[in-house]
Amino acid sequence: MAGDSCTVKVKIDHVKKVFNVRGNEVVALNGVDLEIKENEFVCVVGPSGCGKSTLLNIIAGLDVPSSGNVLLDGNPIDGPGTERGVVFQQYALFPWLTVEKNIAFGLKLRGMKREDVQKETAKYLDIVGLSSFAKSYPKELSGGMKQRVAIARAYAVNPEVLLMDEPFGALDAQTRTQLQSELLQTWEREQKTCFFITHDVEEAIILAQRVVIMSARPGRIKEIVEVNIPYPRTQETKMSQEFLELKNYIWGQVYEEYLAVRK
Amino acid sequence: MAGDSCTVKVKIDHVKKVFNVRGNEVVALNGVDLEIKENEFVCVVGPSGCGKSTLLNIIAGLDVPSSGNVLLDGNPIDGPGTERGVVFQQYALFPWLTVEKNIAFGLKLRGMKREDVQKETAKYLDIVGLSSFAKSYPKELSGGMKQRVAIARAYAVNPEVLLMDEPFGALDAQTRTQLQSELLQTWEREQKTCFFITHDVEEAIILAQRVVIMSARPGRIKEIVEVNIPYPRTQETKMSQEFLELKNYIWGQVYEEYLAVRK
Amino acid sequence: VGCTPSQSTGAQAGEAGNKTPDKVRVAYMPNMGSASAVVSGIEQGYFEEYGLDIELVQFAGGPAEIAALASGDIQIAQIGHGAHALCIEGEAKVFAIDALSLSDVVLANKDKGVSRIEDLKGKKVAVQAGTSSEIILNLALEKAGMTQKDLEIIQMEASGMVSAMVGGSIDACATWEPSSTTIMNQMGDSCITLAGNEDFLEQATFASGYITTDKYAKENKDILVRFAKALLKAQDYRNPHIEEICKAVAKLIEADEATILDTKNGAKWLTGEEIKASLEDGTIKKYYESQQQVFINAGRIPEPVPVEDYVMFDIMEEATSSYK
Amino acid sequence: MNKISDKVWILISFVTAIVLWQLISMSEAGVVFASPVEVIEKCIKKIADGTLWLHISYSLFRVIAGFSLAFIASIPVAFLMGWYRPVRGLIEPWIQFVRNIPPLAYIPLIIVGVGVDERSKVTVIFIASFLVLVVTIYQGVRSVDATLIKAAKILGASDRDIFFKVVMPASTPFILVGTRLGLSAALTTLVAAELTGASKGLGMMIQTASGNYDMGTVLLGIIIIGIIGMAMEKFVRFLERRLTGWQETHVQ
Amino acid sequence: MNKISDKVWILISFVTAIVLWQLISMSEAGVVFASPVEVIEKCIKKIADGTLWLHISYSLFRVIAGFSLAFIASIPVAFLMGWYRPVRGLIEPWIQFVRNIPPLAYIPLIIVGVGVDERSKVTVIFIASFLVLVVTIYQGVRSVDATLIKAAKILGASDRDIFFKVVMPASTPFILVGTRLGLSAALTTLVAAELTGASKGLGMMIQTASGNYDMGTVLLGIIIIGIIGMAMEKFVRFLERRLTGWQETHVQ
Ligand SMILES: Nc1ncnc2c1ncn2[C@@H]1O[C@H](COP(=O)(O)OP(=O)(O)OP(=O)(O)O)[C@@H](O)[C@H]1O
Ligand SMILES: Nc1ncnc2c1ncn2[C@@H]1O[C@H](COP(=O)(O)OP(=O)(O)OP(=O)(O)O)[C@@H](O)[C@H]1O
Ligand SMILES: [Mg+2]
Ligand SMILES: [Mg+2]
Repeated sequence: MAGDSCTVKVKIDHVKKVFNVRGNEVVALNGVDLEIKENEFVCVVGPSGCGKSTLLNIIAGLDVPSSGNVLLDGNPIDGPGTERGVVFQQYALFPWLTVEKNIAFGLKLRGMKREDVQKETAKYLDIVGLSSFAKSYPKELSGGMKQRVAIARAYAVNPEVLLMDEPFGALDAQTRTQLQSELLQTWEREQKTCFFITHDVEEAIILAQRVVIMSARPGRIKEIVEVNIPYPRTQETKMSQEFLELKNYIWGQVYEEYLAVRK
Repeated sequence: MAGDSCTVKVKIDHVKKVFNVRGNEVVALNGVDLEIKENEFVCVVGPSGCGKSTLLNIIAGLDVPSSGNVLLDGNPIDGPGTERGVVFQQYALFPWLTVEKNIAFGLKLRGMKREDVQKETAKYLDIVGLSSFAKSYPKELSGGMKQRVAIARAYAVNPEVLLMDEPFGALDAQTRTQLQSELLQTWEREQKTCFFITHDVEEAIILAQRVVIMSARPGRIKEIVEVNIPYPRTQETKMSQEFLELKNYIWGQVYEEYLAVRK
Repeated sequence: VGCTPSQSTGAQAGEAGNKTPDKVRVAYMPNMGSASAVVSGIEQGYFEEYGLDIELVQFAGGPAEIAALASGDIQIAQIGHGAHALCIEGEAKVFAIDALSLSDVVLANKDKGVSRIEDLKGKKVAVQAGTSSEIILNLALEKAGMTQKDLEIIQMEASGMVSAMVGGSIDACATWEPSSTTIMNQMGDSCITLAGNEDFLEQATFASGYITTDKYAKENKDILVRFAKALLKAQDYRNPHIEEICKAVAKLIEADEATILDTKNGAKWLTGEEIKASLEDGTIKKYYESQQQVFINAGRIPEPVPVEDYVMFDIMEEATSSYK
Repeated sequence: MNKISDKVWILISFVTAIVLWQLISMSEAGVVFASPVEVIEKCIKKIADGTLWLHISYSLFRVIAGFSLAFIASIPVAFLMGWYRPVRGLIEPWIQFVRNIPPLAYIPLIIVGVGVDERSKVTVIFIASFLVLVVTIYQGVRSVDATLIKAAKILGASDRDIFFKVVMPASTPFILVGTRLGLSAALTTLVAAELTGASKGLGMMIQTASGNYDMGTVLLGIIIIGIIGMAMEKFVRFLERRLTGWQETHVQ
Repeated sequence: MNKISDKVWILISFVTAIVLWQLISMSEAGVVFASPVEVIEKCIKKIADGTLWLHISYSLFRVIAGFSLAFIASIPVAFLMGWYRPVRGLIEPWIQFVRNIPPLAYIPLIIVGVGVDERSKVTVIFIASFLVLVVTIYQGVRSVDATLIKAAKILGASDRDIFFKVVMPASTPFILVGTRLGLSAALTTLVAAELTGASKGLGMMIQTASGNYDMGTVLLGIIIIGIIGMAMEKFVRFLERRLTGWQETHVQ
């Protein structure tokens, strides 16, 4: 974690992704270039279906680009690795494990001692406010509760790079705000690199150093907006002139893309 | 549809719902009373896990209350019926059907003629902006696209009562806005009754005549806020003083509940 | 199956008249012991002569045949020794005798140090329970003052015995044609025959024959008599032409002629003449009594039943009465 | 490594099989195991005299008829068992009892019940495959995701609709397993089925040849049954590709 | 209606069965079907002379040993087939070929291969249940939701971990079907297995009695096998309740 903040952590180089759907080609990404620096917080916004999740999957090593390269710390990515953690858009909890065991899953795989596993699990259960549901199975949780388990599971393994796909989408505004500031604190404290997909432009501006705006299908990077508001950012930040201007600008950019899809 | 707007469409009377989880009781709803009038638009907000989806399931007839009654048009609800349509929080698309066929599912069951089915399906595909994905399977869609299919499927059968569980949660702000106004237009034109769960307080105020604020577990109704802003409401509405006050008030109320959960 | 007209035109020919022949379905098993007589009769046209149209239905074993009789789909069944137990119990009636089985043998592996029955003590011996070979083994043991308890009995099905004998995992077996021939051919000099049916003709006769249900017998006595008559002629033809019959059976069951020819001495093929004589001097009755004793000894039948109760001597007599 | 196509693997398997076969037939097992040459000779002979086709066509008819009837019957039964408690209570103990009984054991009963014509063979095969199918599909019915059923109900589906339009497609993987194992059951029961009085059929051919120690024919019969099985598997594969394209799985 | 408990249904089924049985044994099928009284007599006799327990215990040992080995072997094989293409290419054609062959057909070969002691019986039962288990579990492995595997990979799971901690639990419904049908296969193959040379065992008892046309004992053997099967089903049920509590299904 001694890297200075200008080292490139993730380098996405001319990435193209084509899905073959019964003979037809769906171009999900077309020539995406992006450098994410070490300890950088990048948010991605863009209209539904523009390829955000696809890009995240490729960085995670769960999908391979049709052409182009993705490098992590300068090395080509070949499969998933424990230095990257993912919160999936559809949670992907293990339905046969309790909340507690879902969160402990990655820790146990790392051979962590039992009591440490317990301590860590309890800590993240508390962060997402689910301590009293430790023994519940996913089917016994509400939508937002499931999402929080997925967040806790990704946090627990303490990865260098956090890849999050609309992680707060199913949460009420209050829990969302709390988890946002929790995330920012962790990020600042532990020098994580974050790649965060969201539909909430406010959320993007509150969190990110740079907001990547993606264009409609075939997904490309339309623009990258630097957010120069100093951390820590709070609820008051949302009232600032700078914030509102950025918000309007980004909103407008995405709106253009949205219109492009609607034609 | 000739009912005047004072007829009670759905009457929820002292509803309590207890889940039995391996011997322990989880009280999801505790003494909920609510009357939804014909052609009323009710939004429900509340902290994650407070019982919103459970209440919706009970109105839909998919779950039975542990005690209390739910009446539809004065008759006790006993199972689902085609006069109620649901958009599920987790979409619940049929993975073996294409987008088109998912949307047509309910129409075919009603014995609608082939060409009418096609016409209707095409219409709702267009509303949710998925015309070019008619032949895709759910697994080939992005998260937001799946959600839009679920919305189209519920709309297509044209139910009197629309029960929607965070239907726009996975959508970008722009698509969301578009679908909000589309929904409002339909509601006004076709005299539907809407029960709409959301985490977005702005969304609730833009849409609803009354906003139901639910308290944290065990779920109760904390307060019902009347929104007296006249329709049609637009983006400008969001800038009005009335709107902002309501927003702050509701936010504060939910925040209290959120704090109650966090203890 | 072709029907060459018979050379021996008898007075019986008239019995059939110009009536349409009576249809009879006959169950048999795919081996010489079971099929030879009826095949001979069909080939020679004897059944036709007696106004019977025979349809053969193949079965793999006695239980299925008996079940088929009970279902009414089959009118007559050719059965081996074992199924006679059911007749003794009154489930079916015997109306014609076919042959006396000679195919059972007790074989042993010389290389395992067995050359006499006595040497079997403590050895692994394969048998299939309830078969006539088991009875031969029992009789042989009895003669040597032993019982099955002195051996290590291994229950096995015939094809298993071949592989087990040749592979050396058992020391001896009680088996029958054609597995016995196969074992002898495969093992050559190492194989020794310890006992066979011929050694115990007094104590045990394994008669095979034709049976039917009580109900059918009552209602169609006439058909049974005609069948028995034709059968006597067929049996007469069978003995001197045994190789020809082997080939016909081989063709019917789609087996190698050579294999079937190997089994041509697997039984004492009774002729009409022998049957007529044995019937008159009571030998046939003795066959059945001795057969019943075998079942009684084995504990299969609790107490003796008069042979007349299940063997229809009246039909046998009527059939033989007109025999030349 | 991954580039080697399926065909190559099948070829390797095939050649290994033939070599192994030749080796076994040359070992002491040769007594009970005819050599490839012997089997081919038998095969040629039986093709020449026209009997082989007859055996195959009789058996094939029985297997296909028995299995098809079982398939048609098992799906509604499995569904009713999953859906209506009384039906389950009434049927389940029987199925559980009978499915553990060797088919050989109930053959006499079937002969008495339905006679010795084609019906008895088809019945034996029907029972064997029906039991396998029902057990499998019932598990499939039980495993259907509850939310999909809820969604269908909301859209106005009757129990019948839910069965045909939700439960059946959602249980496709189970129906496929059931089909595979049901066909296997049909084929492995063939010999037993043809004990009920037949003069044609592969089972009868094997049975007779085995009684006569004609191991070449026995092996020929077995190989033909095996090949029929593989051909049926090809068909199931074809169905599988058509029916489970929607599934999101790891294995391609 | 729903209040009638499972026990009552089982009782109804049981009484119907006994009545039906008595009726059948009194009909013309009585030739091949002993009456309840006869069977009970046989049973008492065999309990008295102590042979029944011996038969049962031998057979039970063989079934449990053969099935357990098959279970242990089939899970990794199914997984490897699902995961590694070359393994699939190499193994699959064999499994497909053998699973359609009647067990009776390969018994002589097994005798030659492993002799006539307990191993041969266990081998026959092993093969029969292994084939069923592998086919079922392989389908289960193929049907595992890809996103769960992705999630596990991301959390650092090796292929081994994925197998034990994701694929196995996710395929529980298939493993259960496999267990049910594998146990059935083990029991229905018992008679065939004990044709490989045995002196004790239910299969042998049935075989012997059938050779002696002792239908009472045959039926007794069949009923005992059926009861063993039902007892095993109870055990599978118990496992099912423990293992699939997490499943969200419609049927309770
Ligand atoms: N497995 C797949 N097969 C075929 N097409 C796919 C697949 N996965 C994604 N796509 C297509 O790729 C495009 C991008 O999908 P992706 O999930 O990356 O969108 P997204 O930006 O995450 O959208 P959302 O905000 O709605 O989640 C979409 O058009 C989708 O239809
Ligand atoms: N099937 C179930 N079994 C046990 N408990 C359940 C079940 N379904 C819901 N619950 C519990 O009921 C409570 C309310 O759940 P519900 O899904 O209604 O919440 P919600 O308000 O919709 O939350 P969210 O906004 O996160 O979707 C939760 O505490 C949940 O754990
Ligand atoms: Mg996405
Ligand atoms: Mg909810």
